[in-house]
Amino acid sequence: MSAKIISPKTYVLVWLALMILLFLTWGASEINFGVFSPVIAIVIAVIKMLLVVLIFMHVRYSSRLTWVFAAAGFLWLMIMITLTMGDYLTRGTVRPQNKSIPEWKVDTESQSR
Amino acid sequence: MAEATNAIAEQFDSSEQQHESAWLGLWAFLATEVLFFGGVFLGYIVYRHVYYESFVLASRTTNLVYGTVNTAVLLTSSLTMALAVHAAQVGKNKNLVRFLILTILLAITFMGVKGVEYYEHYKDHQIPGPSFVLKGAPEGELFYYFYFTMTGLHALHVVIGIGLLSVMALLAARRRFNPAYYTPVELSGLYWHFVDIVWIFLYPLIYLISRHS
Amino acid sequence: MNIIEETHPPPPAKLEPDYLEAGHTVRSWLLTTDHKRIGLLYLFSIIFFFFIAAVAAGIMRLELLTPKGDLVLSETYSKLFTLHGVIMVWFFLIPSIPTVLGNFLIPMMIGARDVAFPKLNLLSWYLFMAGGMFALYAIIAGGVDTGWTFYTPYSSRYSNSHVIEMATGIFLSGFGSILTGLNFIITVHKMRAPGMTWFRLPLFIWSHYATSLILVLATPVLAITLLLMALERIWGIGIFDPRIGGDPVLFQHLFWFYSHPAVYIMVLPSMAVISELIPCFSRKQIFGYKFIAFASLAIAFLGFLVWGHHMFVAGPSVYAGLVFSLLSFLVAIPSAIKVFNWTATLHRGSISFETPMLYALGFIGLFSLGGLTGLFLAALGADVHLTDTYFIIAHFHYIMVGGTVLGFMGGMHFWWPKITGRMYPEKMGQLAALVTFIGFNLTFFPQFILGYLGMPRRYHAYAPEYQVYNVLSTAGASILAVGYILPVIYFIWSLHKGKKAPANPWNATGLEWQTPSPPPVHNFYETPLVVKGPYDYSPEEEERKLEERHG
Amino acid sequence: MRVPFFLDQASTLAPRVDALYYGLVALTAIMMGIIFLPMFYFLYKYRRGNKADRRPIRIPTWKIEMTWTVIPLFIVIGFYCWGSSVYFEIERPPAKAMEINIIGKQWMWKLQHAEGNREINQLHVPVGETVRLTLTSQDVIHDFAVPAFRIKQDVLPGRYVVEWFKATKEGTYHIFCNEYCGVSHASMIGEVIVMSPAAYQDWLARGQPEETLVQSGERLFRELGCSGCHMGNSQIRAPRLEGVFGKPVPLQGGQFVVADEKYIRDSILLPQSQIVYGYAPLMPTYAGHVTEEELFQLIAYIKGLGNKQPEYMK
Ligand code: HEA
Ligand code: HEA
Ligand code: HEC
Ligand code: CUA
Ligand SMILES: [Cu+2]
Repeated sequence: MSAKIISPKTYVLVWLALMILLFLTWGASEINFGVFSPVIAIVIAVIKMLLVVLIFMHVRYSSRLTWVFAAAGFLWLMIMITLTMGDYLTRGTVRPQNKSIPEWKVDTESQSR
Repeated sequence: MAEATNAIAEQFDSSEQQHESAWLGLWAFLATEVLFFGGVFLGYIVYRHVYYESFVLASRTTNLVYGTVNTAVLLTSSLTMALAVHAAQVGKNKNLVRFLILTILLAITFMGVKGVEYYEHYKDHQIPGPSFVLKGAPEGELFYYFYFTMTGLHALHVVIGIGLLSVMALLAARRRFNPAYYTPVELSGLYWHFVDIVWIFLYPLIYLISRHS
Repeated sequence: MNIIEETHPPPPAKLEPDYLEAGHTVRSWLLTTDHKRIGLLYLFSIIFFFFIAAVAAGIMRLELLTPKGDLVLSETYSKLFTLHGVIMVWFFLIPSIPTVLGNFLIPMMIGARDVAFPKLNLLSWYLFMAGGMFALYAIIAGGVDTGWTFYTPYSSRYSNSHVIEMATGIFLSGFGSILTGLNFIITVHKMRAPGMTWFRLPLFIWSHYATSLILVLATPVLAITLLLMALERIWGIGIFDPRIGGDPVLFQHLFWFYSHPAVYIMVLPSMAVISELIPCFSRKQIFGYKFIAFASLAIAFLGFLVWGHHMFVAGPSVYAGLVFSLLSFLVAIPSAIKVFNWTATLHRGSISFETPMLYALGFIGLFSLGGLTGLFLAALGADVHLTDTYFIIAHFHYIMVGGTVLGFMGGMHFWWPKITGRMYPEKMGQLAALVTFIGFNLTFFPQFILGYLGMPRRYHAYAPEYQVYNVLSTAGASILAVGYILPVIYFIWSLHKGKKAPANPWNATGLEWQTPSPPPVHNFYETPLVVKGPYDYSPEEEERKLEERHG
Repeated sequence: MRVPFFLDQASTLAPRVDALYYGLVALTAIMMGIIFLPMFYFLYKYRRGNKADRRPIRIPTWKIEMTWTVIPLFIVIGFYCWGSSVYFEIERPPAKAMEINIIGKQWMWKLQHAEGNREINQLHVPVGETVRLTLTSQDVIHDFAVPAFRIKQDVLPGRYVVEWFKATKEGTYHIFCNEYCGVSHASMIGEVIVMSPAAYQDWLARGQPEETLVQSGERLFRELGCSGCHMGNSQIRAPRLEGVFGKPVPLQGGQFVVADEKYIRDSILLPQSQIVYGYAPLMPTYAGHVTEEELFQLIAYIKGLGNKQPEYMK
C-alpha cells in the first residue's frame, strides 16, 4: 500500500505538543483575558485539531482530494454557524419608527431573545 | 466498508483503487459526522450567546479537573492509535495488538471518569428536571441539557469506537493484517481520531471558555 | 420514431447472463449487491410509497371539494397531509431519481462494473426500507399530525400522535440517503473508466454528484434535529422548549438547513435526466456543457445558504431576512442558466417528440413557472402575504410534481428499454404525458390564485369564496391520477408484451447504450475506453439519414 | 357563486404589496415569454424532417452565456431591493398607534383593547387609524394573518411580536391562523371589523368593560404584591418603575438594555436573568403565577406609569 510511513518519533512529538497545548489552554482559562479568554481557548483547540488531522490522520501526506474532503465538513459547519448567528446577533436591532426610544447603544446580548 | 480480506473486490481494478476508495469514503463519512455534531454545537453557541450570564455561571459548576484529565486521556489514546496504525504499516503484529488494547483501555478510562463525573452531577442535583437546582442561573437547566446531550452523544461514539477497536484487536490477534493490507485498522484509526477531535472542542466549550469572562 | 427499427450490429456473443437472468430466487434479489438490481428494489419500494401518499392526496382533494369539513375529521385531515408530505418527500421524491436511475446508471455511464461499495449500497436500501416500515407503522398505529415540518413545540410537546416512530423512520432512511450519497461521490471519483475525464462525464453524473454532496452534508443535520426533537418528546430535554428558555425558531433553523438543500436533492437529479433527454431527442450537442455542469455545483452550494427564506415571518431578525432573501434570489441564476441552455440546445436541432421528450419539455415549462413563483416567495414583501398559503403549495408542487416527477417519468420511459429489455407502447406514452401535463396544470394553477386570495394551507375547511378554485383543483387531480396510473399499466404490460428492445433504441451516445439491453451482470463485456465527450450528436447527419431512408 | 379574482385592498400596506406582486407576475410572464416563444419556434422549425438550416452557429458560447447570466442577475437584484423595501415598511411599526394585545392559544384568539374591552376571534378597529398589535402565544406557534391587510406574523410562545396596519376601507375581513397549530388549526379563524371612528367609539362604549387595561394592571400590581417592593418606602430596596418603559436600563455587568415589553415580561418571569445595576437579585419569579393576559395588563400599567425620570437616571 502506498500510504507514507511516519516515524513513531513524530507521533510522540505531536503528542507532546498536544499535551503542552492542553496545559496552556488550561492555564489560560485560569487567567482572565476578558473577551479574549474564549478566543484563546478556541484557537488552541483549532491548533490541536490541526495537529491531529494533519499528522495522526495522515492528511498532510495524502492526496489533494483528501484535503478537500477533510475540510468540507468544517466549512459547511461554519456556514451553518455563521448564518444562524447572523440571525441571533441582529435580532431586535431594527429600531421601530417609534422615536420615544432614545438613541443608545442597544445591548444585543439581552435583546436577542 | 472495506472487504475484510486481502482480495480485491470485483468492482475494483487494483488494491490501490480499493484502498483509496475506502479511505475517501471514510473521510466523507466523517464530514457527515461533523455536521451531525455540528447541529448541537450550533445550539450551544446560540444559547450561550442568548443566555450569556446563565451559561457562564452554569459552566463554572462543571468539574474542570475531570474535563482536563479526560482530555489528556483521549489525546494519549490518539497517540496509541496512531502508533497502532504504524505498527500495522510496518508489520509488527504484536505491537499492533498491544497498541490497540492500550487504546481501548484508555477509552475505558475516559468512560470511567465520565461516569464519575455524571454521578457527581447527579449528587449535586445538576440533572435537569424537577430536582434541578442551580442558584442564580435561570437558564442553567438549558446548559445542562446541552452538557448531557453533547457529552452523551460523544460517549456514544466512544462506545462505538471501543467496539470497533475491539474487533480490530481480535482480527489483528488472528493475524489478519499485514503491511499490504491494513485498511480496516487505518479506517478505525481515523474514526477514533475524529472522536478525539470532537472532544478537543467540547472541552473548551463546556469547561473553559466561561471560567473567566 | 423510425430509429427503433434500425438494425444494429449483433451484440457480442453472450459471455455472461444479463442481470435479470442472473438469478430468479427472492434471495438473489434481497441479497444482491448488483447496483442495477438494487435500483429495481428501490423502484418497487418508492412506487409503493408513492401510491400510499397519492391516495392521501386524493382523499385530501376530495375533502377540499366543499368548504365545510364534511368528508374527514380535521384530525384525520392533519394526519393525511402529514402522511402525504412525509412519504412524498422522504420516501418517494428524495430517493426517486437518485436511487433508481442513479443507482442503475451512474456506474454504467462512467464505464464501471459497479458502485464503489456495493454492500453499502444494499445496506442503504435496507435502511430505507426499515425507515419506511417505521413510517408505515406510525401511520397504521394512528398517524402523525404535525405536518412534514415537525415544528416545535407542537411536535415535541403538544401533539398526541406517533411522532417518534415517524421521526425514527425518517432518521433511518436519512442514513440510507447519506450512504447512497457517499457511495456516489466515491464512485464518481474513483471508478471512472479509462479516458473518462471529468469533462467527458455526462451531465447526468455532474448533477448526481452535486446531489450527493447535499445528501452527505445536509442529511446529518436533519438527523440531529429530529433526534433532539424526539429527545424532547421522550425525556423532556427542552432544547427547543420555550418554557425553560428554548427557542422554537432554532429548530426551524436546523430543520431548514437540511430541508432547503433537500429541495435541490429533489430537483437536481431531475435536471440530470433532462440534460440527457434534450440532446438525444434534438440530436444535438448540448449547449453550454460546462455551464450546466458548474450550475449544478453552484445550485448545490448556494442551496445551503438560503434556508432562512422559510422563516421570514417566523420571527428571526429582519437583517437575517434581508440576507437570506438576497441569497435566495441568487440561487435562481444557476437554474436560469440551465433553462436557457436547454432551450438553446433545441436551436438547429433535429427534434422528435417521443414520450421522454414530451416529459422533458413539460419539465422545462413547469419547472420554470414553479421556479419563477419561487422568486415571489424570495421577495420579502410578497412572501409576508403569500407564505403558508396555497401559493406555497402551488409553488412547490409545480417544481416537485411538474418538475421532478415529470423528469422521473421521462427518465423511466427513456431508460425502460435498457432496464427491462422491452419497449413501452409509444402512443400510450405520449397520451399519458399529455394527460399528466393537462391534469397537473388544472390541479395546481388554481392554487396560485387561491394563495394570493389568502387561503391558508393545512386547512380542511375554508371560506366559501375559495370553493370554485378548489373544485377545479380536485377535478385536475382526478385527471392527473389517470396520467399516473396509465404508465403503471402499460409498463407492466410491456414487460411481457412489449417489443424487444435493441441495445440502443434511441441512438443515444451514452456508455450505457453501448452494452446490450438489459445489461450483463458486470455492465460491460469489456471495460470501455472513452475517447470523446458525451452528446456526440449531429442533427445534420440525422436529417441526411432520414432523407436516405425516404429516398 | 362568487369567483373572486382580486383581493380587497383594505390597508395602506395592501397597494404596496400588490404592486410588488403584480410586478412579479409581469416578470414571470415576460420570462416565460422569452423562454417559450423561441422554444415553440424551435420545436416547430427544427422538428425532424423539416427543411431548415442546421449548421452549427458560430457565436462564441461564453458571450451568450454571460448575457443570460448577467441580465437575470440584475433583474433579481432589482426585485430584491423592491421586495425588501416593502418588507421594511411591514416590519417597522409607526410612531403613534392604537395598541391592542392579542394572545393566541389552541384554538382561539383572545384580544384586549387598551380601554379594557375584550374580544374573542374578532377585532374591531376604526378606519384610518394606525393600529399596533402585540401578540404572544400561550402554547404552540400560531400565526396572525389578515390577507386583506397583507399582514402576517408568526406568534411565538414566550416572546412578543408586533404587527401593524392602518385600515383604509370599512368592512369585514378574514383573520386566519396561518401556522399549523394542531387539529383545529382551521377553526382558529376570525374577522376584523373595520368601522367608522364614530361607530367604533360606540362599540367601545357598549362593551362596558369593568376596568381598562391599565386599571387591571394596577389592581394586579397590588394583588400580586409588586407594590410591596416597588412602591413608596418598602423594606426591600427595589427600583421604582415610574418611567422605566422605553428607557435604557443599566444592568449588572455594565450593559444597557431598553426596557420594552419583552424586558418587563422577562423581569417578571425570569427576574434573575437581568439584574438592574445596584440592586440585589431579590425579586421572586412569577412564572406560573401570572397568565399571559395578566402579563399584558401589568406591562400596560408599567408603561402607563408616568414619564417621570426613573431613579437611576437622576
Ligand atoms: C424541488 C423542490 C423545490 C425547488 C427546486 C425550489 C426552488 C426555489 N424555491 Fe421553493 N419550496 C419548496 C420546494 C422547492 N423550491 C417547498 C417544498 C417549499 C415549502 C416547504 C413547506 O413550507 O412545506 C418551498 C418554499 C419556498 C419558500 C418559502 C416560502 C414560505 O414558506 O414563506 C421560498 C422563499 O424564498 C422559496 C423559494 C424558492 C426559490 C427562489 C427557488 C429557486 O431555486 C428557483 C429557481 C428557478 C427559476 C428562477 C426558474 C428557472 C429560470 C428561468 C425561467 C429564467 C428566468 C429567471 C430569472 C429572471 C431569475 N421556496
Ligand atoms: C414530494 C412530492 C409531492 C407530490 C408528488 C405531491 C402530489 C400531490 N399533492 Fe402534495 N404535498 C407535498 C408533496 C407532494 N405532493 C408536500 C411536501 C406537502 C406539504 C405537506 C404539509 O403541509 O406538511 C403537500 C401538500 C399538499 C396539499 C396541501 C394540503 C394542505 O396544506 O392542506 C395538497 C392539496 O391539494 C396536495 C395535493 C397533491 C396532489 C393532488 C398531488 C398529485 O400529484 C397526486 C396525484 C395522485 C392522485 C390524485 C391520487 C391517485 C388516485 C386516487 C387515490 C383515486 C381518487 C382520487 C380522486 C378522485 C381525485 N399536496
Ligand atoms: C421581593 C420584592 C419584589 C417583589 C414582590 C417584586 N419585585 Fe420587581 N424587583 C425587585 C428588585 C429587588 C428588583 C431589582 C433587581 C432585579 O432587576 O431583579 C426588581 C426589578 C423589577 C423590574 C425591572 C425594573 C427596572 O428598573 O428595570 C420590573 C419591571 C419589576 N421588578 C416588576 C415587578 C412586578 C410587575 C412585580 C409583581 C408582579 C414585582 N416586580 C414584584 C423586587 C421585587
Ligand atoms: Cu393557531 Cu394555526
Ligand atoms: Cu427553500
